[in-house]
This record gives sequence, structure tokens and C-alpha cells, in this order.
Amino acid sequence: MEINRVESNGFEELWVNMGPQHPASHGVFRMQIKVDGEVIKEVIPHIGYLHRGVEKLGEFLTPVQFLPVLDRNDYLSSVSNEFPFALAIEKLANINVPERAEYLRVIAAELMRISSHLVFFGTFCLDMGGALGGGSTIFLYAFREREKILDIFEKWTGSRMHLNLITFGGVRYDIYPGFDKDLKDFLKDFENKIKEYEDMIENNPVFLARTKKVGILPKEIAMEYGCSGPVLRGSGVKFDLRKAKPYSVYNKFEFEIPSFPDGDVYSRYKVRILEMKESIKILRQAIEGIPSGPINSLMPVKVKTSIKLKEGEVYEAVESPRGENGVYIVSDGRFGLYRVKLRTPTFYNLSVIPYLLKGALIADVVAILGSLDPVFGDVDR
Amino acid sequence: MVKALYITLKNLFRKPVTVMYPDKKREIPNRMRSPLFALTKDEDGVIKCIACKLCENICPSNVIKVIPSKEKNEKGRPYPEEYELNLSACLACEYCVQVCPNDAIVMIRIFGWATKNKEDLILRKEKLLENYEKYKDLISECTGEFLRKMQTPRR
Amino acid sequence: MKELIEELKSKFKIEEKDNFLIFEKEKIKEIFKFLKEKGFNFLSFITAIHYKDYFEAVYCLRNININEIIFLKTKINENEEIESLCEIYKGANWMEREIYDLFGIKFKNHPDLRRILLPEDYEGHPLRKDFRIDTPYKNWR
Amino acid sequence: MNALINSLIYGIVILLIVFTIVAYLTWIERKFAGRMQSRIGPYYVGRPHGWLQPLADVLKLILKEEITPKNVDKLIYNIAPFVVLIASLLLFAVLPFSEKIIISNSSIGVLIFLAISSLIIIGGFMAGWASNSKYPLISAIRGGAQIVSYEIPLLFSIIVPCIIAGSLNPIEIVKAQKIWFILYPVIGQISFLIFLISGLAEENRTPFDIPEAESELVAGFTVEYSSMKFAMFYAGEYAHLLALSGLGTILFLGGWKGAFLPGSLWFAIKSIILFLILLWIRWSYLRVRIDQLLKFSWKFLFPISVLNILLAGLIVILK
Repeated sequence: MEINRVESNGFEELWVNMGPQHPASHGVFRMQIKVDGEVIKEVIPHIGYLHRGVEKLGEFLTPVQFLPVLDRNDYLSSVSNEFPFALAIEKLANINVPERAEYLRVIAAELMRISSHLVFFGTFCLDMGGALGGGSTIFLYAFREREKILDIFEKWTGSRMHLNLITFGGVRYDIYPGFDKDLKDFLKDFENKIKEYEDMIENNPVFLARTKKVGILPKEIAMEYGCSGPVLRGSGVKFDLRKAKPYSVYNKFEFEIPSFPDGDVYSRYKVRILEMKESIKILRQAIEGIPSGPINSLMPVKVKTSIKLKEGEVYEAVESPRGENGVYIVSDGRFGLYRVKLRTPTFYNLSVIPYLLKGALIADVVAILGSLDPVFGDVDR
Repeated sequence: MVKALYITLKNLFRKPVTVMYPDKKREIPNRMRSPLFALTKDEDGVIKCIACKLCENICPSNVIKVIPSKEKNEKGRPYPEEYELNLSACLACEYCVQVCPNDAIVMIRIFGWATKNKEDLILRKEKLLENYEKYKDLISECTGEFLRKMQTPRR
Repeated sequence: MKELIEELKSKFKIEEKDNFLIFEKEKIKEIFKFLKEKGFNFLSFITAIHYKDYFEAVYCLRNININEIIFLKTKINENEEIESLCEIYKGANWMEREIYDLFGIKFKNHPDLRRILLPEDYEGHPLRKDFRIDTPYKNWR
Repeated sequence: MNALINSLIYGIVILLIVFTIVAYLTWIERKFAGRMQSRIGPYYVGRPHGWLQPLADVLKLILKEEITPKNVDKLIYNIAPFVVLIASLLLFAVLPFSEKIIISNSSIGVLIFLAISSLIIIGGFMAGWASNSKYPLISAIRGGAQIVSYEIPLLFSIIVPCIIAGSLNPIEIVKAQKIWFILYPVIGQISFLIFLISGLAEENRTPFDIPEAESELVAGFTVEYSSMKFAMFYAGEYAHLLALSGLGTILFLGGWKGAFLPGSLWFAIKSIILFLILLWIRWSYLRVRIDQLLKFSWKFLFPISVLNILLAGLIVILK
């Protein structure tokens, strides 16, 4: 009887292909992994399966038209894509924003941050625990709460994820009557639920053993790779654009920047959990202090060429749930843009993957990849 | 370690949050943006659209095509000879609704509208008018008038 | 911060033009080594802009300790190469690959200069101004 | 001759019952997990509780197209699911459902149970090897490593009740339990816990579902299987789990003993409660990593189970 042999390059090492369709690849991400037993020797990541040419599209569309397209970039936190673009255009065209609109922007951004971190939390545990196990339980608990946020968004803007809320000079939708109550009820409920999440996994030695001292990313390396957001803060750098360069009305709110020095999977996870708590704080302050007044300083958009830009170059960045989400615009004084560069955070966060995975085990791949929280609409643009 | 077991046990006796969809339906909010459109008619049953092409101008994905008529209708307004909206690339950004000066194009609050035929995704004028008759009660709160009023800075 | 810019100007012949420091591309390595020593060790992004007959490469660095951001620019002519920054900033790897992919600017001494977002057998560089967006992808199946 | 006919009849009846129970165990699990996760679980097939869901599942699996990859090792590939299913079902042969109802009353019943139960992973290993694919191969190797390390604590935890009862015959063990063995001071609880943990590991269930880890290895050794062959793995897994809960009931929970109700019913109730506890654990914990699993087994479970046996021996001698 002839016995077939699984082909490999050598006797010891095996090239395993993870992705683009893999349960833990968070989208379409392919890694070629050379394993020796369970230990990973080499990683070749492949991205670009979701490349849509958004930057090129930005050169063809006018800024007004480009806003809803940007929503689709980081589809888990659409507001944080519109936000820097609106800031940049407002800077170029000298538009000021009424205070009520700023508050609404912050509320939307922070709600989006919670919902995005809930997706992270759910999928991260799903990767760690499997679809047929405790992971899926936590996943569904996280999505149960996220659903409430999406319901609030749906009542507010009509859309659940791609809000198209922010426009130049303000926001497009005013809050509906009863928004305060909905939000406060949600926050009250959510505070208890966060405790439940923490109890669910943080006392569990299995979880701690799998996340502590795994995928260690030192501070210096993280900065060289341009990692930002929770990945950088998980490595012990207290850098948050909301504090470092307060845009919008963030300087009016009191909140902390959580950061952990270890740089492992656990600290990246913990930073996000604490960030959700900080977001609750910000939301509480914002909903109390929301002023009345107009939501837009410009007349509503009529034609696509309604914004005339000065000639110039602008870079504006906001702290999205995944890190520094920046927009670099070159305008030549026409109605369109000459060049748009989207500094999407996960592209840079993901580029450390070859560094982090070397020497890890196969089971760590999912934990490490999950802790970077990539969104492939954001990576590939 | 035991806490996790306790929490799952606690959840075992909580009420499930699932809405069993075809049996029970979720309440659809007033402002819902679902990518299905209608062209409205005024009280005399005449199409409100005046074929001003503003929606065609602003659409980010160029899915709207309007061909204005040469002559005017009985109300003395121009009207669209043809109106075509291709849903297959629609972003549901609600710009077309927002710019419409006559509240002619509106979104319909409908969940789970689907079709097996790709041709059905191209909404022509007849189909859009038919949608208006069919879903009269489901028209979104956000009409052009409403949106512009909401956004206009009060001076 | 001002002293640093003065020092840069005197040392490397850098010009300042509305928030951008414009340098000569031959000196790229010395400049970035110097900046890294000065604490600008957070490489925020690298990008490029295509003008009609030349490119501009834009580098953005952050110094997290003093919370400052710095933009540097250089001019690259068509068919010219620029030194890679991979030795100084490891993260430059993917950023430069992206620029190579979308603009076709080649980086000298880059360890792994392949396309990153587009398929390996793609022809053309989409973010160039002379790229036609209706160019078909030949190996499309 | 009479005994042979007897066991044949019992065998067929029990097989049918087991198949039905296994089918409905999937329903119980899905409903239970659903409620635990704030969901409803099966609903539409056999409204409003999804009573007919297992039937629909079986029908679907039978009617599905069977795909055999081109380069598999045909013989082993085809045998593997049968090995798993048959071995899992064979386990019921030595389980006494009540004092009288047993297919094969052997004096070394517990030992036979263990021997057959370790056959199951060989089925998994065959599947992984013969699939000629990388994920199944890694999965099979992991499965092998796991079973080698967990067989020993499982065996040692099972030996303790046997030592106390002084027999390897399941019926004798049950008879010897004046009080349920789990209530036996110290050694009872310790060996039950070890049994539970290593039973979960043997069964490849979360938190020890390393060979099947779907977020890492997609679906482990069943990647290349489809249709009825996949269903065999599935049924085998559930039958194995049920048999394990049955064994746990016999060894630790007093088997068929109980007031008012007939013995076999008590046995079924206890087994299903044990099964639900296993499910509860499964749906509450995250997965461990392979090296941590092996370390846990060799550095923690193994010494404790050895000590436990010594303790049990001492107790027996002192009595």
C-alpha cells in the first residue's frame, strides 16, 4: 500500500497557508507561515485583497461626495473616518463648526469607539475560545450590547454603521427627542455589562496564560513601525491624540488615557476595555453639557461643488478606535482634491505582524492578530 | 474561574434578546435609510420631480440618471422623461434626498427588501412611482425639506 | 523645536516652506538618523505625490515625548531612486512598498521591494496622474 | 446461547436508543448554549422549540454531496469515520443501564471501556493523516499528543473508585457504592474533578478542543470530510461524550441507584445532568494552548492523580 506524504519543503518544516479565508483572519488576510512543529519560523503576510483604490477615488470625487465613501474604509467606526477628513477640509476652507455640532461629533465618535471595541472584544474571544465554546458566548454577549448602540445610531441617523453623519461645518442629523434617555439607559446598563465581561475572562487562568507574555511588542519597535492607538498604549506609551492634540471639544472633558507597560496581548486587550470605560465617562459629560443651537454653520449642501478649497496641504488626524487616523490632503485650488492620503491606523499596526509572530506558536497567531484588531477595509483601502 | 460559570448560569435564566425575524419584526425607526426609493406625487397625482438633476449631480457613485422632458406637464412644471436609479451601487448616503428641492425623491423605510433578479435593482421611473403607491405609509421621516431644515443654521 | 529646525537648516541645507521641511534626497539617511537621535522615533507615515514630471515624497515624524510633529519633503524626478529608510525605521518597510506599488518609486537597499496592495502581476501604478482608471487588469479571471 | 441472544437484543435496542439520544443531545446542547448566550437556539424546524431540528440536520447531512479530495489516501480516509463511530458506540457495550440491562457483562468492563475509548483518537489520527492536507495533519499530531498525556490522569482517576470497590466490573462498582463515590471524603472529589477535566480533554471539548481548534486549524481533522462521513465524526463525538457521562455516573454518581423511579431512568437522568455540566463548562471557557495543556497534564494532574491513588490504597489497607 502506498502511503501519501504531505508535501513540505523539508522534513522538519511545513509551510502553512493561513487565509485569505480563515476563521481567524478577521477579513481577508493571508499569511504564509513556516512552522517547525508548532513553532513559527517565518511569516510572509499578504494584504490587499480588499483594495478598492479609495485614494484614487478621492481624486475624482469632490470632498462632499467623498465623505460617504470614506465611511466604508474602517467600517467598524465610520465616524472616525469622516472626522479627520472633515477637520482637514474645514481647515483648508476656513469653516468653523458650531459647538453643538462638535458635541454631537464627539458623542458619535465615542459611541463608535465603544461599539468598535466591543467588536474587538467579541472577535478576540471568539478567536481564543473557538466558535464552539466559551468564545462564542462572550462574542454574543459583546454583540448584544453593540446592538443597542447600533439601534441608537439607527434612530439618530437612519443608518446603523455607515452613518455619513459628519459634514463640513457640522453634522447632518440632529439628535431625536428622547436621545438623552436612550443613551443614559444604555450607559447605565453597559457599565454593569463591562464588569460582567471582565469577570468572565480575567479571573480565568486559561485566559491569562494565553495572553500574558505573549506577542511582546517593545515600545521602541512599536514607535518605529508607526503603531498607534491601543497597540502603542499597550506598549507603555501614553499617547492619545485626544489629549496630545485635542481636536474638536475634547479638551472640555475629563478622562484618562489607559496604558500598560508590558506590551503583550493582555495589555493591548486591557487598554481597550479601560478605554470603553473612559468613553462612558466622556459620553456622560458630553450628554450633560450639550448646548443648543444650530448643528451646521454652512447652508445645507446643494451641489457637489459647494465647497471651494484654498490651495495648500493639510494633515489632520484623530484618535480612532484603532489609532491615529489621519488624512493628508493636497489641494490645487479646484473643487476636487489633488491627492488624498489616508493614514489608516491598522495598516501600520498590522505591519508588525512578521516581528511579533516570529517564534510564537500557532495558537498564538490568532491571539496576536486579534489583539492588533485589524479591519481590512482599513488596511487595504 | 468559577465566576465565568456563574455568569453563564445567570445568563441562562435571562430573557433571550433575539428577535425571531420573520415571525416577529423589529420596530423600524422613523429615519431609517434603506436603499429603496420612491418618487412622490402631489395631491393631484402628478409627479413632483421637476427634473432639476441636482440628485444626479451630487450622487457619489453616479447611479442616478435623469432625462428631463422637453415640454411641461399639466401643472406647468418640467418633469423627468426618464429617471433611473441603480441600487446595485447605491451607498444610501441620503444626499439625493437632501438636495431635492421638491421632496420628490424619498427613501422608504423597509427592512429586508431583496430581489433575485439583478434587473430589479435598476429602479426606473415607473417602478419608483409604483413604490410610492405601494409604500405610502413607509416613507422616511427624512425628506429633503426636513433634512435641510434640520441643517440650516438659524440666523 | 525652533532650535532643532535651525540646526537642521544649518547642518543639512534644509529649507522651510509652510510647515514642510524640504531636503535633498541624497542626504536622507543622515537627516533621519539625526532626527531619530533627537527623539523623533515615531514614523507616522510616508507618502508621495505625483506632479506632472516629478514626485514629492512626504515623511511625517512624531516625537511623542515633547508632543511635536514634523513633516519633511523631498523631490524625486521620474525614474530616480531614493534611499530606503528600512535600516533606521523598521516600519518603513511596508510604507515604502506601498509607495512603490502605487507610484512606482523605487527604493534603494530595500530588503523586500514587492507590490503590497495590488497583485504581483499588475501593470501600472494607479496613483500616478497618467494612470487611466479604466485600465483593465490583464490576468483577471 | 441465551446470553448471546439477550445481548444481541439489548445491543440493537440500546444502539437505536443511543442514536436517538445522540441526535437529541445536539438539540439539547444547541438549546442550552443558545439560552446561555441570550439566544433562543433552534426555533423554526418544529416551531416553536425546534423539536425537529435534529431530524432536519440528519436529513441534510445525508442528502449533502459527498466530496472526496483527489489526493487523499482513499482506504484510510474512508475507514477513519467508521473507526470513530464504531468505537464510540462500542463503549455502550460495557455500560450497565440498570442492574440487569447490560450488553456484555464483563469482569473487566472499565478496562475495556478505557481501551476502546483510546481507539477513538486513532480514528482521528487516521483521518488527519489520510486527508493529505496540512491543517488536518497538525490537528492529528496535536490530538495524539493530547490523548497520550490525558489518558493517564483519566485512567488514574478511574482506578480510584475501582480500588475502593475492589472490582473492575461496572455492576460491582455500582453495587459497592453505599454512598455515591463523589461524596467519599477528599479522594472522591479529587478523582471526580480529574475525571471531568481529563474527560473533557479526551473528548476534545472546549477548553481542550485543541485538535479541532476552529480558529486556528479551521476544523482540525474533519477539514476534508463532508456529508455522511462528517456526520459520523459528529455522531461519534456525541456518543463518546454520552458514554463518558455514563461512565462518570457509574463510577461517581451511584449508577442506577435512586428512589421511586426505575433504575435505567435514574441512570439516564444522572448521565444527562453530567452531560449538561460538561456543556456548561464548554460554553463558559476559552481554549488553552497545546503546550500549556501538556504542562498542566504532566506537571499538575499526573502527580495529583498518583497521590490520589496512594491515598485510596492507604484507605483500603487501613480498613
